[in-house]
Amino acid sequence: MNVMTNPAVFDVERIRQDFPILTQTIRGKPFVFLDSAASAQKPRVVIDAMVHAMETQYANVHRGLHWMSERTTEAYEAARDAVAALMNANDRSEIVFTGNSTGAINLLAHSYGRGILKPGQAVLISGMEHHSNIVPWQLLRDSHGIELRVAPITDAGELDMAAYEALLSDGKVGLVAMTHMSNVLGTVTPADRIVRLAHANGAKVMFDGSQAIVHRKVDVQALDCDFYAWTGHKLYGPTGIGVLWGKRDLLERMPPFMGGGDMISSVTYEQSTWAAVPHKFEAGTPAILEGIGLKAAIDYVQAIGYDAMTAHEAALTEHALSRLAPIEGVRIIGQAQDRGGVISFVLDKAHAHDVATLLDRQGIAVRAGHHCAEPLMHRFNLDSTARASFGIYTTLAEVDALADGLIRVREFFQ
Amino acid sequence: MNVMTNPAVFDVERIRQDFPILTQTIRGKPFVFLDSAASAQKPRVVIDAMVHAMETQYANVHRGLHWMSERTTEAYEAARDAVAALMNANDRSEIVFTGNSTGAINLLAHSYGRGILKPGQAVLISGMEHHSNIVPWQLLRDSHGIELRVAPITDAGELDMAAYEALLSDGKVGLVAMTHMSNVLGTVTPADRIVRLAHANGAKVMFDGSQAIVHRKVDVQALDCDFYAWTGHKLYGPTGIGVLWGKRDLLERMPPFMGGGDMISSVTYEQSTWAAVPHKFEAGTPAILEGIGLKAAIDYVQAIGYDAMTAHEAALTEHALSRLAPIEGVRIIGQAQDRGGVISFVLDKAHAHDVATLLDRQGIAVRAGHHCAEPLMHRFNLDSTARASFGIYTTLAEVDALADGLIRVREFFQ
Amino acid sequence: MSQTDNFEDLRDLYQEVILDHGRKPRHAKRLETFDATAKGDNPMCGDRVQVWLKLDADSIGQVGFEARGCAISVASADLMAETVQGRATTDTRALFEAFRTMARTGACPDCAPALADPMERLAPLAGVHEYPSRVKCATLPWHALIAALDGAQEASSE
Amino acid sequence: MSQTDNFEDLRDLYQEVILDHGRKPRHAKRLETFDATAKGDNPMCGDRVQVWLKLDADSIGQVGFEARGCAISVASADLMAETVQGRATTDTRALFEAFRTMARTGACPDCAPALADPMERLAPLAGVHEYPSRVKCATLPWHALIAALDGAQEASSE
Ligand SMILES: Cc1ncc(COP(=O)(O)O)c(C=O)c1O
Ligand SMILES: Cc1ncc(COP(=O)(O)O)c(C=O)c1O
Repeated sequence: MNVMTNPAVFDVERIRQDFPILTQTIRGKPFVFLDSAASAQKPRVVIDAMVHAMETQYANVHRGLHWMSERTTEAYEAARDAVAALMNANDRSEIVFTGNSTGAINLLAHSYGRGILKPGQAVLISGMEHHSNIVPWQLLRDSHGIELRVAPITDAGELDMAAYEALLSDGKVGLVAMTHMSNVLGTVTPADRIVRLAHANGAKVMFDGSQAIVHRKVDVQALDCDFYAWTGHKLYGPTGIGVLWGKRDLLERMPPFMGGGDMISSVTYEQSTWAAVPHKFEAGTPAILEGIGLKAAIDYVQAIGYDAMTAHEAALTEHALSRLAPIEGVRIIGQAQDRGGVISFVLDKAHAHDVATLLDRQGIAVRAGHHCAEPLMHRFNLDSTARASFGIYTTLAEVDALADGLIRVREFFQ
Repeated sequence: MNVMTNPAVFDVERIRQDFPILTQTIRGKPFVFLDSAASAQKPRVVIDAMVHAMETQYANVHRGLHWMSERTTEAYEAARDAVAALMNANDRSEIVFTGNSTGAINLLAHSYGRGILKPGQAVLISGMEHHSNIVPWQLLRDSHGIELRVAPITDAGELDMAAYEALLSDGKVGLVAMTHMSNVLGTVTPADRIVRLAHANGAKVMFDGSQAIVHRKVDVQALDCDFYAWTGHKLYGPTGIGVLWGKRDLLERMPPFMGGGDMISSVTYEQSTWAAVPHKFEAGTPAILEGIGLKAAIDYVQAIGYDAMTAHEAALTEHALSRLAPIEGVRIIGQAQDRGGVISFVLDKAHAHDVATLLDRQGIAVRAGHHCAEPLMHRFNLDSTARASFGIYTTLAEVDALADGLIRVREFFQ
Repeated sequence: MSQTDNFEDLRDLYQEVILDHGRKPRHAKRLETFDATAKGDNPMCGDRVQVWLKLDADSIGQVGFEARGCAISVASADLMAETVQGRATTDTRALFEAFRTMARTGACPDCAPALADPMERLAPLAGVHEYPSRVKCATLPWHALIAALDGAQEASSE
Repeated sequence: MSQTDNFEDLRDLYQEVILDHGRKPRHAKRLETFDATAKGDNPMCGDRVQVWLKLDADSIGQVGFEARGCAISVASADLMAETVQGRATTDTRALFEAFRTMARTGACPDCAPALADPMERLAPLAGVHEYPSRVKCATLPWHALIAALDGAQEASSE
C-alpha cells in the first residue's frame, strides 16, 4: 500500500475544481467532507449532463416514435453500455437498472430467492453486511423457508475463511450474498476465493459492491461471480439509480420482480408474457435522468482511471491510519490486510455522536452511528462508531484536519 | 367545459418561458411536444433545485449528524410535506416515496396484497388500466390465489357502473385498484361513486392517479379513498420518484415490501423490527435529489393553481376535439363526458406508427402504440392508436399544428 | 405527382415506392403449398408478419406473406419478397445482414459488390435509419424469412 | 478553565454544564423503590434511557435514571431530574412542551412565566436546536419521564 499518488496523473486540486460543492463553508469553517461512503458528491459533468437532458433532450423512453423520445432512449441506453463496460459485463443485456443497491438486492432476493431457490436451501451472508444485504434475506427466510447462514468474521474484521468453507460444505447453500467491501471496516473481501469455494460447493455468488466499485476496478468476468449489485450515488452519480448485474442465463431463468409497463411482451387479462432481459426486471418509467447522470459519472471515473483512484485512496488511508492510531483514546475498528478508504473508530471519553457533532462544529463531516450494520456493531460490542471515508477529492490536508480535530475533541472531553 | 383560459391568471407564453426545452427545433421545425402524458417537460425551477442541491447542499440523509446531512434531510423531507399538502393528506407520514407509479402499485400489491388480502378474495380493476395496474395484480393472483376481476367499460370509454356494482356485490372484493384517469381515453373516472360503492361492499380503494393528478386537484380526504399512487415525472418533476399515499392505519398494518437500510428499527440475525411509517416502506438511500426536484415541481404547480391548469387543459381539449373530429378518416377513441387532456385517435388510411412518424417529421411529437394498455386496445379491436396529450405549456396554436399536420398525413396517404 | 412539392418533407422516409408497396403489396398472400413458414412478432408496436416460402434446389422459388402493421413493415416485406425470389438461398443471409446495416446506418459501404443490385432495390428503405424505433418495422419480415429458412417457427426478437 | 478560548467553537452546544452533567450525572441511579418507570429508546442512534420516579401526593418526589448514550442525552436526563424533582406533576407536561420548543427552536418566547425559573436551568441545552439530528438526544429522557407519568412502559418514539 505504499503507493504515493503520482501528481502528474492524479492532481487532487484539479479534481476538486470539478466538484462545486467543495468550496462551501460549514459553520464558518472550510467544508471537510469525509462521508463519501454514505454518498459521494457530484462532479460538474454529472450536473451538466442532467441539466442538458432536461433543457434540450427529454421525453419518455422506449416506446416513443418521435425524435425526442428516440434521442432520450439513446442517451439512457448509453448508460447501460457504460455500466457494462465499467464492470466488463459480457453483454449489455446483463445490466438491470434498479433504484439503488437495496433495490438490486431485493430484486435478487425476490426473483432468484423465490423463483429459483427451494425451501430448505440456504443463503450465506457474512458477519459484516449492511442491513440491505441482511434484511432481504430475512424476509426471504421468513416467507420462503430458506435458511439464513452467517459466516463469522475475525477480530481483525476479515472473513473467517475456514468457517466460510465449513458453512458451504453440506451443499445446502444455494447463494452466497456477501459484501465486496465493508462500509464500516473498510475490509475488502477475498472475492476470488469466495467465488471459487462457493462454486465448488454448488452455490452461486452475489457481491454487494456498493462500496467496492467506488474503490476498486470490478471485472465481473474475472471475478466469475454470478451477480453484482451497486448504487449510483456512491460512485459520484445521482441518487435514484442502482445496478444489478447478473449472468444472462441466470437472469433469463428468474421470474420478474415488479410488474407494469416496459417489462412485458404482451398482456391479456388471462396471462402476460415478459420482455427479454434486462427489461423484464425494469417495470415502469425508468430513472431516465439518473441513467444519463450515471453515465456521465462513469465516464468521469473512467477518465481518471481506477489505478489512480485506488492509489490515491490507498495513500489517504495509510496516512489516516498513521495519524489517527497514535491519538490517545482512539481505537480503530477493523484491521484488515486488504482495505479501502473507510475508517471506523471510537474515542474512549466521548460517544461517537458527540465526536461527530464536535467535528462538524469544526467543519468536518464524518458519520456516526451503526452505519446500517447493527449485527456488525454487536460483534465488536459497540452501539456506534464514528466513520471517516474518502473520495477522489479527499486530500491529505483534510485527513490532517480530521486528526487535529479529533485531538481537540479528546482534549475537550478530558 | 366551456371555460376559456383567462390570460390574466394563465399566460401560457410566460409559462413556456419556464421550460427551456420548448425552444428546441426538431428536424428543422419548431418543437411541438404533445406527449406530456408519457412524461412531462421540466421547468427551470426543477432543474435549478436539483442543481442547487448538487452544487451546494448534498449528502446522504437521515442518519447523518453533520451539517450537510441535516440540511439535505430537511430539503428532502420538505418534499414529503409538499406532497402531503398537494394531496391534502391527513398526515405527512402517509406519504411513501417509491421509484414511480409502477413501484407504488407493486408495493401495494405486495404488502397489502400478500400481507392483508386473503386467498379467495378478489382485486377489481377496470377495463381501461395501464399495464402497471394490471400486471402486479396478475402476479398477486398467480402467487397468492387472489381472483382478478375486471369491470368493463362502455363504448364511450366510461366505466360501466352497473357492472362495477355487480362485481362488488358478493363481498369478495377486498381491493378496488382503478385508474383515476385513463392514459389512453382521457376518461376521468367517477371517483366518489367508485369509493362509495366499494366501501359499501367492504372493499378498499386504490386509485392510479398517474394521469389524474396532473390534470385535477386531488384531495384524498374528500375522495375518501384508501390509497393513491402517482409518479413525479408526469407532474413536471424528475424521473426516479413516485408516491404511494395510504391511510395511516392501513399502512401501519401492512408488512414491509423491500428490506434494507433506513426501513428498520433494529436488526439482529434472528429478527428485525421495522421503522414507523412511512420509512418502513422506504428501503435504502432514497431518491434524494429527485425528492428535492419534485418539491420544486409541486411548488411550481401550486403557484399556477389547479383551477387555472384544469381550465387551460379543458380549453385545449375542447379545441382539439373540435379540430380533429371533422378531419376525414380520423376516429377519436374515447368519448367520455368527463375527460382530461389526452386524446387517442386512429386514421383510416394509415397505421398509427406511420402517423406518428409523419407528424414527427413535421416537428410534432405524439405517441403511437398500445400505450401500455393492450387489453384496452383489444376492447376497441385495435392494436395501436396515436395519442396527443397536453401539458400546461401546450398552446392552441400547437393543437392547430397537430390538426394541420394530420390533414397533410391523410392527404399524403390518399 | 402534383403533390410532390407539398409533401417534400414527408418523403425522405416515405418515398413513393414505399407508399405504393405499402398500399398495394404484390406478394401479400398466403401460399397454398409451401416448404417453410415462420412468424415474426414485434410486441412493442403490434407489428406481426408471417412469411411462406417455396424453395427450389438452391434458391428461393416463391415468397408470400401476411402482415399486419405499418406501411414500412408491409412495404419492406413486399420489397423483400420481390428481391429474394429466385435468389440463391445461401445469399439470402448475407443480403439480410447488408439490409440490416443499411436500415441502421443509411448505407452499407462494405457490402459485397455482388449485392449491389438487390441492395439498390431495397434502397428506398434506407431512410428508416433516421427513425431508430422504426428500424425494426423494416427488419421484421427479414427476421421471419431467415427463421423460415432455418426451419424455425418464429423469429426470435432482436 | 484555561482552555476556554481554545475550545470556544465547541462550546456553543457543549457548555461546561453539559460536559459536567454528562460526565458526572448526579441522578444516574436506579431507584430501589419507585412508583413509576419507563424506558425510552432511539434505535436510530442507539441511545437508551430508563427513568424511575417516586411520587408524592401531587408532585414528583425523586427521579433516577440509567442512560446509555451521548453526553447530550445523559446531561439532559440529569438536568431534567434536577429540575422536575419536587415540582407539581401537573406542571411537568407543560415544562416538557416548553423544553421541547426550546430544543427545537433555541427559545420558548411564548412560555408561561411560571416556567421561567426551571427553563433557565434547562437553558444550557438550547444550543441543540442548531443540530436537528441531536434534538432527540435531548428530548429522549423527557419522553421516558412523561411515559412513566402516564403509566406506560415505554416512550413512543417521536
Ligand atoms: C395511468 C397510468 N398508470 C401508470 C403509469 C405508470 O407510471 P410510471 O411509468 O411512472 O410508473 C402511467 C404512465 O406511464 C399511467 O399513465
Ligand atoms: C455495503 C453497502 N451495501 C448496501 C448499501 C445500500 O446502498 P443504497 O442505500 O444506495 O441502496 C450501502 C450504502 O448505504 C453499503 O455501503
